Amino acid sequence: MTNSVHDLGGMDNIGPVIVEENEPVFHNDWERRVFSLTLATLAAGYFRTDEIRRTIEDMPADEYLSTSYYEHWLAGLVALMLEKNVLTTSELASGKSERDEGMRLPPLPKEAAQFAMTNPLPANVDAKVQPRFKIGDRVHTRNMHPMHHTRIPRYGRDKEGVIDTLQAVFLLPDTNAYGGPDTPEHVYTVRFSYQELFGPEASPKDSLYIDMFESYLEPA
Amino acid sequence: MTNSVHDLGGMDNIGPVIVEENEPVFHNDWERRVFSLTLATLAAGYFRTDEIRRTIEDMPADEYLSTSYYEHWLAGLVALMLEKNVLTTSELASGKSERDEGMRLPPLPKEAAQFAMTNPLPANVDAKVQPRFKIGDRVHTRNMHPMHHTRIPRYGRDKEGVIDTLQAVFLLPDTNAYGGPDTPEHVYTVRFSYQELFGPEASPKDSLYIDMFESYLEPA
Amino acid sequence: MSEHDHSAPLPDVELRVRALEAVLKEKGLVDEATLDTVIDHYENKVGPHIGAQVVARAWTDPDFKARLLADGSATIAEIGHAGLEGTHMAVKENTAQVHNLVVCTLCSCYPWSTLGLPPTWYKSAPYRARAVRDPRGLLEDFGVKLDDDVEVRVWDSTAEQRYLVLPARPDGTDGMSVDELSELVTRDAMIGTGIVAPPA
Amino acid sequence: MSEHDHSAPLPDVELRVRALEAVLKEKGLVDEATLDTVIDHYENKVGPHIGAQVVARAWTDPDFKARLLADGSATIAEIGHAGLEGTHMAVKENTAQVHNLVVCTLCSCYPWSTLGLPPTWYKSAPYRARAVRDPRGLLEDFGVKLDDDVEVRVWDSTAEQRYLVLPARPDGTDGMSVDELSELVTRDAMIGTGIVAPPA
Repeated sequence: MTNSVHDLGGMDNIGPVIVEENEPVFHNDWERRVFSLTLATLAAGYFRTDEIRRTIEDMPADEYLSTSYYEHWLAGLVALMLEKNVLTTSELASGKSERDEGMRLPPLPKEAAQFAMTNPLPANVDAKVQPRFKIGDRVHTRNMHPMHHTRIPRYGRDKEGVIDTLQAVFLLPDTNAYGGPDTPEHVYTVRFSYQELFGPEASPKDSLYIDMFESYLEPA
Repeated sequence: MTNSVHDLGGMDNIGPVIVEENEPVFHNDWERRVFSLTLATLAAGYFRTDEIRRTIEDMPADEYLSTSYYEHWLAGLVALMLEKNVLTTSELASGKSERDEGMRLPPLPKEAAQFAMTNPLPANVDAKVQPRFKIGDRVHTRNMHPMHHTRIPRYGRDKEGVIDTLQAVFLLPDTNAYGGPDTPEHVYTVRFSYQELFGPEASPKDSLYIDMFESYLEPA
Repeated sequence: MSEHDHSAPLPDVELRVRALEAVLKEKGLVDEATLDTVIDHYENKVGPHIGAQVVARAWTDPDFKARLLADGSATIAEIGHAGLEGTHMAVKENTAQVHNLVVCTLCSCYPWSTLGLPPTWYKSAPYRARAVRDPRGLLEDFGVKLDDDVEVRVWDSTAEQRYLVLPARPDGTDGMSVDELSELVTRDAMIGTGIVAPPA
Repeated sequence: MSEHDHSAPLPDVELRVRALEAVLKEKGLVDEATLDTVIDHYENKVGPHIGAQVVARAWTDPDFKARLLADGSATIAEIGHAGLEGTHMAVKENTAQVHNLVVCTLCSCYPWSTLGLPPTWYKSAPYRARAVRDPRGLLEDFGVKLDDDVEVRVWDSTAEQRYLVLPARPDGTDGMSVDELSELVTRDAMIGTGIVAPPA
């Protein structure tokens, strides 16, 4: 959801950044399993990346802040498997399959996983959409607080910036996070001055660049 | 601190509002003790209300969200007692007084407590400060994110509103929360349209009124 | 929220409170009689019945009501209800056109001297977040369904002033006394999360 | 963060993962060989050494560097490093005048195919909050002290594009080979929380 606690940019008092020396890729076997199960079901077609972002954000705020990254993935994956009727809470509790209905897709072959992990598979769509903005255009980000998933961070709303780059056409997360309808939109990198975002006491030299879908923007 | 998680206005996914039927004033004896110890030390002069607001806000975000109201008070009171050198962590751990130095004020007499609880003791100050704004003035709230305590909520920054009421002159929390210096300022009630605060999809009829210290405002 | 079973080990929070209190007392910094007075006042003396008296009087005395809306602090103090977290008071009137709702998003400011200490839900993160984000949805959850043409005014109490909602007087109450009327007035109606129902 | 002692009761999270995996497998929805392939790839194949090769090559091949900055995706793919979370790439060059820092405030987007999976701190709430709020303070905590006249550019990766920082080539590296140079390049330098130190 839009203004959930996952939207952390600019918050204070979240704690110190703790760096672990010689950190392993996974700390426990359950992290390996959560990671690989998520990738395998994602790549098999059970859900889209934006959908698991949504279910992770829908965790209760205190739980979100007090759990680790792969616990977020686990919560998000379980929520999606239930939502998609792949399995039931009863099956999750027992660890045993109890019925055969529900969403079924062929398991992802390891060759397909290997291919996806090592080859460019562009996420942009080949839609004939004219970009509304060009490099150098001044834009105003919408003061939007929709009651659904979105990817415009709260600190970057209702502010003025400049189009730095045209990226490509991608599917708008606001609808993609619900499995569709597909809404192809241009994505721009938008440059903001720190003073615009954080006020006159912020650095006069520094800038923040945020990836923005076109419908997050209007002409300044 | 300014953008800590205590600044909850407008957030999503914080959980359901749970109403307890026939709720007692206190649920446990420790709540009674935290409440009365806080009031007794506050009224005795150990700290100002804005100071305990600050120390409560400085709780780690996940702890703040997962603990109850009087646990917040306890954390805030303990932090202040340590900060003011009234007692030490060692004394808190042992429950025994270990030394005599540190801040000492006479204990608040019960008559003084009774008086404060039942008589108008205005919190405003009699400073000769001319108000900068008058009723009906359009104001713009500052896009301020100071690295200290403040009382302008995040959702109400960098927005336009109208002066609804002149309240009186009070001490600015931004300095009061550190025990001073005293900064007397006019406080206004400022009216904002919901659409100004939450965008065009918000109700066109509804308004939000926020108490604002003068230095949070500039002419629109 | 339930009382702790005293045969089980004390939870950390109780131990910390006991230690804090013991040290403050041993140092002679707090007085037991004062603590008892404070607890007794908020547990037994103040509460929503005070606000209800203010509301009932405003319903029956147009002059009092006019003064109450014009200067809440002085008018409430004049009938003897002032004190901590209630010295600076503003009263907002609900009408057929306007519904007021009070919140403190940054902590939990509340008019102690007219309503007593706030209920847990008022102090909770969910209320503080949602009262400004979606007041109409919140009100529906509280059983208050507003017509679309009613204007909602949310008061975010961030400074020293405290807010009391003056609810609309229900139908079917003609001729009732101040005391009878005050029995109808609920705490939630004075926060804005309820309305005063007609007598049953 | 430490390995769980297997003689103690399994924590809830491990039990839930086991149950989830068991049900998905019993239903025939996931394949063990695929899971192993995925784990092996991210645990053993990809990592910062790939990004370090890209950086070292850019330091030694001006034409490659120009193409890399102009079209990160195509240029990195051309030398065989593409895949999930790394197909759309933008490379930002650190210079004496500009320091780039990458974050994903809304989740933890990261260029997997060039840097491997991100470290815990990159995914943590504190990093995501502070990288945009106070990048210079954060960089100091990472040991990177920037002159006031250096411009900081923070890249908040909220969409499909992933960012790689091209660190400045340190002094004292003239004549070093691509492989030698790549040994100097740290993961943090390619996120922007570090700089590449001269050879010891």
